[in-house]
Amino acid sequence: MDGTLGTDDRYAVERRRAHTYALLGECFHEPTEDRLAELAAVDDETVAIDVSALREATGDEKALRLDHAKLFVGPFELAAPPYESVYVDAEDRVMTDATEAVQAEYRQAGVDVAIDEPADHIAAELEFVSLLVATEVEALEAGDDEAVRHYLDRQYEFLSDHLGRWVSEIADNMRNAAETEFYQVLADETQSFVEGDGQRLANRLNQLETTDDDVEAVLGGDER
Amino acid sequence: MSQHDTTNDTDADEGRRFGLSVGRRDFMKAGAVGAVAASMGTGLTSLASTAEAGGTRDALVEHTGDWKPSTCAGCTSWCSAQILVDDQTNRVIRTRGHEDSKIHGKNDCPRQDLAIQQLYDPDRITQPMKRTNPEKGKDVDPEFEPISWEEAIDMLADEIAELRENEEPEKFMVTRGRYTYLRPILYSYLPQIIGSPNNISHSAICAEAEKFGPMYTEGEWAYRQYDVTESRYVLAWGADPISTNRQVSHYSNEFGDLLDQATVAVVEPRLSSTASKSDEWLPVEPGQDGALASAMAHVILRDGLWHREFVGEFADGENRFVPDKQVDPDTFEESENSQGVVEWWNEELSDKDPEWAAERAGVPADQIERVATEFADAGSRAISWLGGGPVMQVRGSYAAMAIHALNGLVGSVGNRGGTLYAPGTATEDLPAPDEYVDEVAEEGLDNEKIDQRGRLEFPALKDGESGGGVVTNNAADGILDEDPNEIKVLISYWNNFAFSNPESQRWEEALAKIPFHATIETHASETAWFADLILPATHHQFERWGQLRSTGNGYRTINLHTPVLADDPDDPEDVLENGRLWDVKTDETEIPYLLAESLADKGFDNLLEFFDEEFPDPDSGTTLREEYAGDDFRSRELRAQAFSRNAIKLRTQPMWDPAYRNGDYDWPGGEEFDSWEAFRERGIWHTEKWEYRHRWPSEGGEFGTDSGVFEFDGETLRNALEGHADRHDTDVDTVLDVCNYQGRVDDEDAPNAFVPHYEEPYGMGDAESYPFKFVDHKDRLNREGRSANTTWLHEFRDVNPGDEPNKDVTKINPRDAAELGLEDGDPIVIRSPAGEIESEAKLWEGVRPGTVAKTWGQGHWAYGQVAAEEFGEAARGGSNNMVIGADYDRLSGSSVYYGDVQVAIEKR
Amino acid sequence: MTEAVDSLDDQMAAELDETDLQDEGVDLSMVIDLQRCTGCGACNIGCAQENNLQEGQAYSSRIIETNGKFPNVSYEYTPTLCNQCDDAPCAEGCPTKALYKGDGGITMHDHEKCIGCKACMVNCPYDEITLNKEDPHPRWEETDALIENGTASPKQVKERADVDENAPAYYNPNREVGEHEHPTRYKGVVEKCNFCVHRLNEGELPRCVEECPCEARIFGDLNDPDSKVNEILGKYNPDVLKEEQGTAPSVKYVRDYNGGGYEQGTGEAGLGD
Amino acid sequence: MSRLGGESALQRARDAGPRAYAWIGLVALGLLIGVYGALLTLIEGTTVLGLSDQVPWGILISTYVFFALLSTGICIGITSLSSVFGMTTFEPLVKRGVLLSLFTLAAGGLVIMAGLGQPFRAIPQMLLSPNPSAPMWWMIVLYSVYGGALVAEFYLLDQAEQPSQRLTLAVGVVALVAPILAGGMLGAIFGTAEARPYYGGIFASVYLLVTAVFSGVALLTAVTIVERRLTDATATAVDETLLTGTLAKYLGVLAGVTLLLTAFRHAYGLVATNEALALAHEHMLFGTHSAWALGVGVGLGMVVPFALLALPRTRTVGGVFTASVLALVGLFASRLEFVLGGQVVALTNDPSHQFPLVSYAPSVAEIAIVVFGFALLAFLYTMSRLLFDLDERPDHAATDMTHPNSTATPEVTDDD
Repeated sequence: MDGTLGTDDRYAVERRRAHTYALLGECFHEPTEDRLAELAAVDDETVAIDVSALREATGDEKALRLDHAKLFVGPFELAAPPYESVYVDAEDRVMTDATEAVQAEYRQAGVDVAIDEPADHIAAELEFVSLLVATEVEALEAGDDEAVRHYLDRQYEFLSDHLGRWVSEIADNMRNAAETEFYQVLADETQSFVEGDGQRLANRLNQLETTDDDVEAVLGGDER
Repeated sequence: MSQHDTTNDTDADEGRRFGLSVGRRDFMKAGAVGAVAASMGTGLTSLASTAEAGGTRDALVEHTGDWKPSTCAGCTSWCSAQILVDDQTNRVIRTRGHEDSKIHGKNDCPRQDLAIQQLYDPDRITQPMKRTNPEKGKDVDPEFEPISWEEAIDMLADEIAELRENEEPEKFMVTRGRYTYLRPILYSYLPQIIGSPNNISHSAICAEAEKFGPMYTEGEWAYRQYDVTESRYVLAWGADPISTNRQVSHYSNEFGDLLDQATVAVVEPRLSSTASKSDEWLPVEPGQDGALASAMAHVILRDGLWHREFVGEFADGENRFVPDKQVDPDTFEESENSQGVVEWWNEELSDKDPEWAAERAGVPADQIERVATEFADAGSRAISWLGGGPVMQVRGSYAAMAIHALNGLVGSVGNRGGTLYAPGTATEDLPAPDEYVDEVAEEGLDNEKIDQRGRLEFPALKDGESGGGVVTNNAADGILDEDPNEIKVLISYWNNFAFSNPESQRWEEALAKIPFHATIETHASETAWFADLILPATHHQFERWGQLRSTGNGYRTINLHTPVLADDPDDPEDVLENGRLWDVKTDETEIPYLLAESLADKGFDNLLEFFDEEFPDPDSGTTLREEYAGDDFRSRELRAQAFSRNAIKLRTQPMWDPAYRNGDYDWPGGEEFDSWEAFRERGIWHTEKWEYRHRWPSEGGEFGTDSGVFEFDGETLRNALEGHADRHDTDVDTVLDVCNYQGRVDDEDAPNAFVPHYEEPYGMGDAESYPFKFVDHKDRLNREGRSANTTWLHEFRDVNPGDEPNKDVTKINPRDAAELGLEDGDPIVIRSPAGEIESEAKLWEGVRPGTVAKTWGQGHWAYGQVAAEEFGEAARGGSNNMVIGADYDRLSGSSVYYGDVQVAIEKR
Repeated sequence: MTEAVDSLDDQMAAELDETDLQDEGVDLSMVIDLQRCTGCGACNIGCAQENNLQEGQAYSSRIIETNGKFPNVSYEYTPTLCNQCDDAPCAEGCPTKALYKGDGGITMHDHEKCIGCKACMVNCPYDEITLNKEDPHPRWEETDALIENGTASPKQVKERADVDENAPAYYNPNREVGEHEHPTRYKGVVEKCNFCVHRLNEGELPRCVEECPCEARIFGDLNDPDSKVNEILGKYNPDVLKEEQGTAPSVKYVRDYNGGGYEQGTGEAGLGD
Repeated sequence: MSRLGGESALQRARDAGPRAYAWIGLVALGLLIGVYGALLTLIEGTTVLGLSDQVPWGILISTYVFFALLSTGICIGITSLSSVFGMTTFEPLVKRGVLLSLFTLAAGGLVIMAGLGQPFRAIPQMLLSPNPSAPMWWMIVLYSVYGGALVAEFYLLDQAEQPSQRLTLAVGVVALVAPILAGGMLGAIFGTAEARPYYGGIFASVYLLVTAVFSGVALLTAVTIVERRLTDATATAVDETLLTGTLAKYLGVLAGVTLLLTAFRHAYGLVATNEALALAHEHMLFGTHSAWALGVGVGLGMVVPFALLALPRTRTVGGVFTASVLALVGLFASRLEFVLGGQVVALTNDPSHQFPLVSYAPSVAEIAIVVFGFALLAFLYTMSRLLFDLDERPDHAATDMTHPNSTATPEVTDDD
């Protein structure tokens, strides 16, 4: 997420949210040097999670890769399967209704999965939310309140229908099975951020409905 | 929020398969996320916008792409069009009529859609090519090699510069086929500045004779439009308005209603599309249309059905137009609007009754009587629709006058439901090159033209002037006989004369004779086969600037051609970058400009000065040099493209520049735009609607004839003929004799030379050895000879009544076929004094016995893999022009296609 | 071409926008006014363009008839397309329900279920179903040009136009919208006209209706009393092709291609000499 | 209950002599050609077949009809008489009859699969989205049931120790009812196409079933005669009088009935008021196809066999064999005539081409696939001859002592 994320920028909060989701999405991918380098280069200000903790927890890259495989990739039984369908529909099935629903959601929004993983992979879902927030920011800049409102709804819908429902479970699995500290921290950070963000979003939407302040006022509100 | 939740209401948002899952409005928002994703590009890891992900689309191109204005020059209707360009792949998807056009709206005839197969035709020339085999001949492979634009233009400039050094500029020649109204740059000014009088247009092989009738009755050398929405009777002479020529889209759209509100009669030797839907079909013997016209005029006058206000009345009201009786002119009071009806009766009509005509034309006398009467009963809302058939014949001029004069008899000239012209348009003439013409050029321009127009045997009386009109097909003889002079350098653009001229074999020899020939066209056509240089042209409907016009429904519209593939057509960089499919250029503007630059390098800079001085951007005033200063070839190309843009802006300036409009320009009325962008975006401009009867002298108007009124006695023709005779210090009778007409000035047993009259058709070939008359007619899907390489033309060929898909059949009446022992599908040979072609017999009742009908358009032996059987070797089907001899309706200069072509049919 | 009021196309498109194909009882129909039709073939070419049809596989086609003896000859052009029969023999005979009666009464073809047994081609009395004998448009895969590096090879044109489907360079992607359509079809399955359902779903008229310059093709829902279709059927008595087959076609024809009048007279009496 | 192990089969093959090697070589060649044809069609698509939009069903469909009806005919004509109705006269033919039915069905299945546009989807799609209103669907289901019944029947005949009476009867009944219905449904595919009057509506089912029996019996007779010549085991098991006596007369009657039905069909067609129908019959019988449609299909295939079988003089083993082979060839041709006849007058309903006649000629790939069918049939039957003792009579004959005339010797000596 390029672009200046200076503190004085009116929509810094939103930009930070978008950037955080994107970063989290990154972290669930296989840990390669450039990803880790990217993580190292991230400026704390621009992210709404404790990235420094993550940075310290990286440690030896090879171990990370082993742990990542154990948790998310296999070949044996996945310790923390990164697919919504596993948690939401039934214990061990992949590519069920949830996947199709998420796929339809992406397609309607004009995006598609670019990695050879089912649509409900956690990295894809995190990135999709970050896209929704980025579009909302654009709508904010264009002053199109109606569009902003629309995207806030869409974010909330996606979090409540999909990501929000299983983030805690995957986090628990990661906490139980992860050997490296990195994935422990990642689990906590992801769960707290996603659930916190979902909550904040809910409050803001109620505030929008109950009062008539415009979106601007509402978003300018509380810090993280 | 994250308990085990087995219930998930997925069906709610699961897209209903067929329901309107994404209404148009939310669609807009959905696309936005995709757009953001697309803009982030590599920033994403797991997702990508559906466009890039190559996934399927979620909206019709009609909703995402945009309709850009342009014009279709598939036939002379020149419909204003809108082109749908896909936003994701910048690909042309569809073309339709321009929705704002008051003439045809979104309706476009099928020809317009063939253009897309032309644009994406693999056989299009993609870059300039040079001939490497110096030998030229029909079965000699030119062995074309690709070369760069710079080299090609330089080669051409060398040739022209050499002519100028040897002070023989008249040996330079330009031929033009189709065009836009930016044509003066390449067709008139370039040869004028170089110094050659030899710029030859295609008009005489189109339908100049069709203009002869209105010129010498009403003083208007032009095509007409017909007020079908208000008409009550349409009598079409060889015209097939729902199928070809001059506003097919409008007339097709209106034809259903026309059949309800009017009676339609068609005079045509074969059952044409219009004839098959009309009330009456008069299957005239080819060449005898004039007899029907005279007989119908006879009936109208005999029964007192003429239009009193327009023609006049007998002083005492008693109708003295009695068959075989002369009428005393003093007893008839002519109206202010016309003159000479009595003289027309006395000199021509008095003895031309329906029986007389039935014998010659093979149409029953009672049908002639009925049609004439009902035509006249419709009063001034009757149309005598002049087509090319009856007039592009050896003695066609007088038939044209007679047919058009019928409109005068019933007062439908310029009247509601009658024959109209076009209201004035607000185009501006391009700047004239006079100060840039040096003495060498002046000298060259004095020479006689290569088509020998104006000679005794070629009056070509366009606009009343001896030698005023072009005699296109005779240019071939001029080249072959080197009379008046040899031609050394030829630029041919947007034409295929070696295919589209009668007896086209002569053009093959003539082109082979010319030392250096550069052709500007889209395909390797028959003409290009003899060229030394092929400069690939842009496709007019999608890739260039230009302007044409449509006439119909009482309006005339000015239609823009715009480079639709470029996002910003005004930006030369963008147009050169993605405005064209291949490395192609515009014939009428870019190539002349590059030529001018190259000629300047060689010391002859008049042309370049003219272009640089006279063609600044009228909007901003910046000159071409200021816009792009560099002298490398890339900058020249950019200047050439800017030059094209400036030229079209100059041509249409009054319409979009309020200051210019309100300046000293006499504004004829019509739509007003206040910026070039607004006008360019719209791409179409309307005149005011035609004001009925405004030219009638009785309403304060004036006709263009010498007498200022509608002439039944041919006074203007008399002056023109006498002018031509004086020029050759001889008399009118000798002129008419030399030109193979029967009319004489005052000779009892010959028709009067000046009034509209019947002349016996002149058969090319004796009737014994060539017993059949050849009826050549147009193809509904032919884009003036340029669409033979599209597969759709062949797959849907049977839209021409009697034709077969994927074939080039000759339609023969079953009775004639029985005599010849021919069955359906037999291979045959058609032979005439001029040549022979092969075809296949199709037994069809819709053809008059004694004639054979064949659609024009096939018989290409080059052009492309679909058009030719074997590219460069074998023709697919037979080209009608190989059997139609080269003869002329000399008064109008038109080539002859109909009425007189005698052929023999044999089984192969 | 009245200026003020919307064109026939616009009115029908507006109607279509409100019709929700999902509703029960939507019975889409097309009425072809033969007097307005001039037999120009624009419908055939528009359809071929919209659906990327291979040469020789026309959804929209025609029946041509010449009767009488010279000089009394009549020529008639009747545009044809799949009649979306209510009682469709093709759907009844299809072993895997690849052909089925879909929304709006359209006879739909699900190419994923089609096994290429061609029973539908035998059952259809109107010969409106064609078989993809090979992957379409092989001509466009050729790599040799007419004139070596002077003209383009078909493959090059496709690349220039950014097309990689089995389709010509002027590929129309509209059929990708809505997953049930396969943009260009492939070998071994049949294909047929389905009233351009991919357009109907987006609120657009079938392509042949839009393409007809004579506004002779009127499209709409038979069960909507004030639809354009019913308006026309209210004025003229329709007939259908091969009524005796009993398939109840949804494509109906009104008036006559040869709309002209004729000279009154009841003919000659007796056997005569 | 012959328990011929694998190795003894090989051993029997080795000592069958050079003629067997030629035969096996021929069969192998046929299989090779067939595989080539099938692969070509799979890769290139049906463009290699001689089909067009007006003639969607060509020789592959008619060959499928030929094989399917062969299988049906054998079962109805011969094997069910013994397995269901307990007749003993045809018992020596039963075991080979069941196998022949099975293998002809398999050959038919192969030919139609190779001709489909999308062969691999055929079975899955039929199961996943069945269309009970489609005769073709019922036919496939019924023929599958029939195939299963045949396998069961053969198992009972060959392997089972003491098959219970009721089980054999039940399987026999299924193996009778299933093919009748399946053959009827096959006829319905053509008959229900009202756009094609040539197929004659309900008559199609009747016609196909009756001619099926004729073809089935003819095939069984021909094969048995060949086997008797090859191995004397069969010669003893199947008495010559059975062939020249009951079977010959049976075949003669069938030939006569088939000739009659075909004659009726064409007669009705030629004089039909429906001009397209009349033109179709006329074209098939006297047009470009008349040589094989009329000459081979009716002449050689029905008239000659009927004559051979009707005259006692020619009712020798050689005569019966010739008659059967000719019948088979004739029926193969008349199947093609039947299938093609319905399409030869195109439905384009383009009056200006008033009833255009469409031409059709089998392409190389199609012929290869037809050869494949025959080669597969031959291969399977040859293998089964080596593996099983086909002359064995069905068990019920042996145990059912109470049956008076269960002895092998036919009670009627037939010398007239």
